[in-house]
Amino acid sequence: MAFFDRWVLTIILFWPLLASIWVLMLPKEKEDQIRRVSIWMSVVPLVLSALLFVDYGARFLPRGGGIHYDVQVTWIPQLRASYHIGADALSVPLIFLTALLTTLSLYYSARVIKHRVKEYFFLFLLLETGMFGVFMALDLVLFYVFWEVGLVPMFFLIGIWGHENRMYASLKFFLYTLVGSVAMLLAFLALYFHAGTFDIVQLAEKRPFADDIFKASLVFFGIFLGLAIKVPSWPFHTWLPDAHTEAPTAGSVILAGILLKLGAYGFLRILLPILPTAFAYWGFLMVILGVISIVYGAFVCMAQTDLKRLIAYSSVSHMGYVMLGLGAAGVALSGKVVPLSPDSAALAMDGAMLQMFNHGIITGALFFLVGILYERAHTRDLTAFGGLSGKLPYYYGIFMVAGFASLGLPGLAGFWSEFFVFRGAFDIVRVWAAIGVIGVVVTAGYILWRIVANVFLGEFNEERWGDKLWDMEGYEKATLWPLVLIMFILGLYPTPLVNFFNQAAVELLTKAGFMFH
Amino acid sequence: MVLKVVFLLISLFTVGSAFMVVTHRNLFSSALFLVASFFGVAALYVLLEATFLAVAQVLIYVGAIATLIVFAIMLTRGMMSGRTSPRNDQAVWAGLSSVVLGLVLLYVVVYRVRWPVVEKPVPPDTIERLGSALVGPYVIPFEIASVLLLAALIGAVLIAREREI
Amino acid sequence: MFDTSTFIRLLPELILLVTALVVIFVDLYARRRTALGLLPGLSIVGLALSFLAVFAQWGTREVVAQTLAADTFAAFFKMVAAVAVILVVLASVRYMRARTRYVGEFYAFLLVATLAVYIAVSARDLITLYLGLETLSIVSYVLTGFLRDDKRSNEAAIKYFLYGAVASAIMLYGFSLLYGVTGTTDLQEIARRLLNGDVLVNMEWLAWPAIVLVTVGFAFKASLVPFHQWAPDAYEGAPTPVTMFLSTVSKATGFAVMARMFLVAMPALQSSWTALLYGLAVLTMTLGNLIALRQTSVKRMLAYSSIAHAGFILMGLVAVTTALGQPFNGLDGVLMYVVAYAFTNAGAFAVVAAVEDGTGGATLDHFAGLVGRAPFLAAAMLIFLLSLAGVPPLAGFAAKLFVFAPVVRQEYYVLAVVALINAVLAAGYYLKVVKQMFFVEEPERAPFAVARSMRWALWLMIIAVFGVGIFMNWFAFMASQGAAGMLGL
Amino acid sequence: MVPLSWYLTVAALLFVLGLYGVLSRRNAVAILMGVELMLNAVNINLIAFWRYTRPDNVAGLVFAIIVLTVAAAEAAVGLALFIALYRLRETVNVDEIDLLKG
Amino acid sequence: MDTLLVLIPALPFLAFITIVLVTNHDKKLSASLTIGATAISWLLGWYFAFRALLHPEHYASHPMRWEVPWFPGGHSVFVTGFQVDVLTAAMLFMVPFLCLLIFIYSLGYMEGDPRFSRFFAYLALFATGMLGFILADNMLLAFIFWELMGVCSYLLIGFWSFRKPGETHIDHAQVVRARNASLKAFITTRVGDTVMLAGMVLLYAMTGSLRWSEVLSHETLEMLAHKVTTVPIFGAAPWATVLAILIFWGAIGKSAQFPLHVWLPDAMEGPTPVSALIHAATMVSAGVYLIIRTFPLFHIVEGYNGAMWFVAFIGTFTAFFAATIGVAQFDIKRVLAYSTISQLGYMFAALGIGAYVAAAFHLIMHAFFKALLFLGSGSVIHAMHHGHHVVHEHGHHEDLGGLEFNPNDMRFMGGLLKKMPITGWTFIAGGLSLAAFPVVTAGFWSKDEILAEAWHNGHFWVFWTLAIAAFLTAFYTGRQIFMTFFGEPRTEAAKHAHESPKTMTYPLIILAFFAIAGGWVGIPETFPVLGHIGRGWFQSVIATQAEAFHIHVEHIPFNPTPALISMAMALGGLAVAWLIYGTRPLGFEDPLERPLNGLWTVLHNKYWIDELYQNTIIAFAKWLSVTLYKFDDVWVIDPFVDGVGRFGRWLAFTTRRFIDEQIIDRLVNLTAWVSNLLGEWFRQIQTGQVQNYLLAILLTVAVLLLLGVV
Repeated sequence: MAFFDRWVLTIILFWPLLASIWVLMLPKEKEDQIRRVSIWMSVVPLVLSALLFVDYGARFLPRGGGIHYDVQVTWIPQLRASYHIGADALSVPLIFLTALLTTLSLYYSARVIKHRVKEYFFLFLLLETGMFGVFMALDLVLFYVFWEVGLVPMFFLIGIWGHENRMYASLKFFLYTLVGSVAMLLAFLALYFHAGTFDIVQLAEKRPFADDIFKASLVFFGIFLGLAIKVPSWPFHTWLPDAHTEAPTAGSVILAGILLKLGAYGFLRILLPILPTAFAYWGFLMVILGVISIVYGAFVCMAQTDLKRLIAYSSVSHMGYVMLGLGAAGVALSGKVVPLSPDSAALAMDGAMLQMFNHGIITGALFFLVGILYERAHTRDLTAFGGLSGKLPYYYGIFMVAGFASLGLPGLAGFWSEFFVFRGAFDIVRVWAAIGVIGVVVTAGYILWRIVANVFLGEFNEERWGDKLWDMEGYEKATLWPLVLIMFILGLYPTPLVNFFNQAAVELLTKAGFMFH
Repeated sequence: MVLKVVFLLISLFTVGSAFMVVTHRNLFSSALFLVASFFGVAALYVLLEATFLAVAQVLIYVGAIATLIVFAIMLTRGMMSGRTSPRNDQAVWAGLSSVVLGLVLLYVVVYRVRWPVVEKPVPPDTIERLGSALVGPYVIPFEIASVLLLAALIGAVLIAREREI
Repeated sequence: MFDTSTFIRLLPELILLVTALVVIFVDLYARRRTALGLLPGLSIVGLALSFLAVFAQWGTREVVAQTLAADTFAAFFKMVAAVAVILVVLASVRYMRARTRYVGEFYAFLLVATLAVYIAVSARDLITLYLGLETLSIVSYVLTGFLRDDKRSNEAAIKYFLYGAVASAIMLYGFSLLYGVTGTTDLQEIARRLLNGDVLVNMEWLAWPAIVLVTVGFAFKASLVPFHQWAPDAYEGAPTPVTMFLSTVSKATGFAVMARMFLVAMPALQSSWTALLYGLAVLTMTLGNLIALRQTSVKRMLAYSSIAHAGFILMGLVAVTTALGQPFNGLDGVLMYVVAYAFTNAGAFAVVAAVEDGTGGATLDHFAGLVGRAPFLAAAMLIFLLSLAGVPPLAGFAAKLFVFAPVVRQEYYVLAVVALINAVLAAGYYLKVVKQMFFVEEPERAPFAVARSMRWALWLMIIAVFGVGIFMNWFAFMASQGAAGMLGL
Repeated sequence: MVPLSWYLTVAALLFVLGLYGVLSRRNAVAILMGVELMLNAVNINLIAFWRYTRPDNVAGLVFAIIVLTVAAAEAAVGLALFIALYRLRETVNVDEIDLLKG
Repeated sequence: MDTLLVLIPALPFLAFITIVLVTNHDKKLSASLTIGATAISWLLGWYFAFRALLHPEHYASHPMRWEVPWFPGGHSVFVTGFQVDVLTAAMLFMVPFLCLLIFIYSLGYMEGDPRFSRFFAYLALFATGMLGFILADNMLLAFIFWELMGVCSYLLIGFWSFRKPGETHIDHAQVVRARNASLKAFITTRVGDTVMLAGMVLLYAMTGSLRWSEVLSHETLEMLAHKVTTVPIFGAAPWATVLAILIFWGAIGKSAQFPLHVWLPDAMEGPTPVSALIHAATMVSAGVYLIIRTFPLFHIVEGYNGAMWFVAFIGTFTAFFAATIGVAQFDIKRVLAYSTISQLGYMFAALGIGAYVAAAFHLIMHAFFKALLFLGSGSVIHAMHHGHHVVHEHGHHEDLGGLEFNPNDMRFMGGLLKKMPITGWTFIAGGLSLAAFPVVTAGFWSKDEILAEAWHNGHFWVFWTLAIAAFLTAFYTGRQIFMTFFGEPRTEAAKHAHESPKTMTYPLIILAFFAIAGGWVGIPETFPVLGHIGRGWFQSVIATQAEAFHIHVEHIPFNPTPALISMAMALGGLAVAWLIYGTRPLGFEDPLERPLNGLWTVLHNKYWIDELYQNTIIAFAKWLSVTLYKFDDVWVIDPFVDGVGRFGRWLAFTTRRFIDEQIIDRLVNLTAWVSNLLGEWFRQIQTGQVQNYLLAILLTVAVLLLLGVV
């Protein structure tokens, strides 16, 4: 057990890197071997992260959570920066999500990517290490390193395997994110100078700038910019539609499924614990941005004719719930609003965290589905279709499940995040939450009115599509079933996940000085 | 007083020659004025009781540099003819800003700053001191200077040599 | 005053000098084919030995022959220079062989230039300092114009020469004023006299002009805007290995000299030179990046990028704290940046050289679809460009971390924001090259091979770029020691 | 005795004149002459300072000698470059060489 | 034993899963699975229902329950489960039973449909939703099932919303109508649901729980009634009122009350069994059930009670409003749809005036007779369709007065009683019940009770409005019966119609029994003579439940005035209908069309509410979305840069490099553009002339020195 505790995270973290190096050393003609190696290698972190989930749930969750499996090795002693990784109730599910989506993406890509195979799998595995790193890092320098490591492969994934406008999209993605990350780096340095360490755990104890709200705010906004661009919160979202639309299918899946979560994760891992006063002070701003994201994103979706772009904008809307939940918790933390129920702050955060996970699953599935259709039709124009429900019933069924989950239908995973977020937010920022509710209605509108009505209902265009469209194949089903199953299971019984996230939320809030009565 | 008059004359000569250097249309004349100016500077050194430097000035500048320049003018023949303007398009701007810079320098360096002047005679053994300084505390610059000269010569030869192919 | 210990202290310089002479002699007397194979090897051996000699004396802090300082600061730069020149030599083997007959002289000049760098970075006297810089300059002019039958090379050399001559004359004027007010050429002594009350009264008027005039010379070496204009032309026209040298070693020397001059001789005037350097830093990074955005030649683009990087390096000096013992004091940022940048930029130019060898040019178009034609070069270029963009875990990130930090510490928010914007601008045009190499596909162009020595050089630099980034601690340690060793001699 | 400031004035004038020459002449050799004037101005400064402030310390003289030497070396290399330029392009007018720009 | 509660919703769900995953290809097996599962659920349901109904005193306050912890939230744990109290039991009596009957009916109705199995899967899923909803012991779980029903409704309304290649029996117009109807249904109800969600989360926040037993406990309610909040625009109000109104919006959507009623008539595009089940008997009445369930929350505020007033207003208005529209419709199902809306309005009106028991009673009774009517109309449509098909095959083409044939259109029917007697008579039974034909029908007893309560409690506006609505109800019911079953067949299709198969007619007969006799369990004790038969059993049972909720149920004495008015209205309506439609042969034009003229147009066009929404809210939403998107697009890509980009794209055909540069130009939009512009400017400085560079040095130095001097 001690061995497991000490090494599991490191192995999960660097296994994909090893795999990527292995791939790099294979000759590029042996495409099948490259595919096999990548997929099977990526199963290892998946299994380990599942084990991690179970193990944490069994051993630590009942005993009050906390950071475990931590490893700390001095890295830059002069700066007191170290290789410090660990996992708590917040990161364990996200690590699992990362591993799962990566494996599915690799499996799906193995069939779809036929061009520059070696580079593709190399980059994808590298990307996985970057994402794991962010979820594990407990040191700001390390966090930043992995944050950026994830950036580059995605840049290439979009730029090489993307669609027509891929160069523009990839550049935009990279530069946008870079703006944020450099600002974040500056803020990290400010934290360091105030507290003398880069260690997230220690910083959370020292709480730099606790008494100087002006400076705390400066630092806060430095980090905020980096995170909000990644989330992306309105008005920093404009890179996202392009990047998502142009990325290859698996790239969009990872982008939406994991990379956006990195931003939200940063809020919880860095901003809230280290700068609780600023987080509370600016909580209201986050609420407003979140609500704008929700409503704005949803309305913009209604105007789309590009299927993938629509899903992309829906991500803006859905990540708005995360912001709303976090912001509401911040407002509660500030004490300016006393919620009726002491649990509201925690519930809002539960909702935000759940939304992180669920959005990963649901939007991941939706992007896979869009990709499947695109592979056949080579167009994303949703008005070009019609009546596919008769021609592709299986596809229709799966899409409906994912679509309904996305619009927050009770009984599917997406509902819980909305419910929790609104449960928390309604108690804390009533009016804004009420405005946010509009987004829920509009979401139903764009999923059904834009997508389902245009693509699946109506008449099938026999001349144009004839035999060009066929129903899902085995590997496509295999890619989507795990996600659909998770949607169902979490929809009916979200308990395992909520157990984790609620633990994390309570812990974070307590440490940030929130008083549960 | 005499010294002052002498100084004024020398410096007028020097500066005047220098002025001709930078304004004369004919390049060869410019070169001659340059030599004149160098001599004037050497005379100023004498006034400053730095005779060794005066000699060195004459030897190096007049003997070496000016000769080099003349050589170069000859090698790049045809350039002393005044067919085209010797001045480029920005001459006016250059003049104006040079005047501004000159005024500022004079204002600061000559007018504003009180230099820590000491009334001391020049020690008679200055040349010995200079010699021992060059192999004493300043041996490194001295050696480097020789390396520099060697390198510059090889480089100059390398670059200026006629094409062999 | 000359004893064995002095010779031991001067061993690195002597090794270089001897090697240079040996190279010239071998070139004179050996048969051409033997010489071609032998010369780079000899030079590398000499440089490596000299590197070891420096390294062996790491940690000393003493005055050598009155005008040189054997301290860790100088040693740091010497080691960077030695390693960088080794890389330059490796990268130039095929390149120079194809372009000139005077290979022996080329390596000898490189060695002499290195020697000049050694002198300049350790000079603690205005005279030595001037001479070191000037030697470096003159040798650099020759190196730049080395391809004498190439119009561009010649033009570059002439511009460099004229610019350098004027800049150094202006600097000299500044030196003369400093000498006039303090009556000494010893840096330490200057500092001491500047603290003297009478002198200070005079300095009230003289400080700013002296600083401005002196800075012109250093800024020229370090190619800071607006004293940078020679650089793009010279970088573009010079033989690419020379550009490697100019953009790394020569530039680093400028910073070393500037740091020593300001920190050792003028600590009393810190507020003045900080203000000046602040302005220069902002101008340098912004202008460099903006112009780089518009370039179509990769070589020229990198030239502008290296100008912009000078601005970043300068941030370290702007925000320097005199408490040199602590991490993130600013000076260690300069050192970190210099070392990271040396490998990275040298690498990028090396790739440019290789691409020129393979395709005959270095415009963006020549880089199109490079990944299909020379995947190793493309990958190497990618790594270097990412490092230049400051992406972790590469060297460039470590460098950025160490120069951003002091700026944040000193709370120069404007500078920080400018730097932030510039980091992004820079990434913009680096990605342009990446895009050309990876996203554009040119199946009809033939693959080409890379010289073995170039491969070696690139591998070394890739390893170094990763090494500096990942084992930042070791380099940070060296840098902080280097920084701490400078004062007090 | 002649005041120091007189020497300084002459030096400053020479310096500025040299600079003007550098900036305004088209011919490369003429530009080089301007540079030499500037260096001479510096030397006047150095020697004047030596004479008036520290006649017993020869540092100023040493500096002047070094400057002289460097000037010679510089002139050699510069002229060599000009000759090469002339050979390549049949001109030594500096404002005509602008292959490298932008 | 209480654990078996889980099975009631779980069995149909299992059937759904099995059909979708396994037996989709086997129609018979799929149908039997659904019907079998529902049958077991029905038996189980009745077991629990009767257990509760027979011992109301106990189970009203101590429901049978099964529960599990669900998830933690902050420091508390949310427990979920199923429960059966008396109120649930009443529903549990009705719901599975009706489901079963309608499923059996569907066997015949859907025969030959290519997606027969899928239909039964959806039905099973719906059964899950409805059963789960009534059984849920907390609002959250109830909400989940509530939405599940919404999905099923959506899926089933849109069941014919697409055409498979080669599928010919569905025409294009119908595909489009079905598609739009399904979307409209889902999104309209979603509006209400979302408001309700807001209410629910607020309730949760206020009380820390969503369990019925905890939320509706007296202490909690007292707290909610006394805490006051400020609502924007409306001013101060007790929390209870605010929450109640928010929750009521869910019911407005689901039960198709004004102003969210527009979806229900369109929902008739779905197959008729769906209309019967979902859009008449169960799902739409779930809204009423929800309000009955949460009635204590509505009721708790003393003095001026905004929530009750609101419910009463909406209910009464809708009852009247929908009835007027029903008068002027030709589609047999649409008439019923409006009647459903109207009847649901009755129930809400009843709740609004505090007639808790009456509302529940009418809910159950209405479910039976309205299901019957729908199934009957389905049978008629089935027959008409068949008849039309036969006629069509024989090549007859007849003049329909310039109208398109539509099997639903009553104008094309007539005299069907002879052709299909079982359908006819059962339909008439249902119709009479709906019209509240005095004494014998179930509808009379339930409706009468509402009117009596309104009269008794002095809500005269409510009373008279409802009374007029009752008249209208009787009138349009009569109109429907006369147009459909009496007179002579007006088309060939009607002539060739014949009776439906047994799977369809048997359920009709069973339902007809309940439509008539069902009401007898609720004859008020005080009613003259008949009161002794039923002894108000139903009322007393439900009253027990109400008492458990601290709601006082008044045993109102018999008052002949409202009873007589009620009877008069019902009989009057039928009589007028007979006068207009029953006494002379009808053409393709409605006899009222001319005399009413403008009013007819208004009614026939449903007051143009649809058009109103289309041109206001929906138009606004579309405009907003397009505008925002443009804003997004325009904002991201500066118009100028965009123009440059377009120009570049045009040039791309000649040179690829150009477009590359253009793309780079658009790098970071405006910023990039500005940077590039600046870059270009600065690039100009680099003239290539070394003396220019040197002048730059000089200028810099001069300026810097001047700065020092000044």
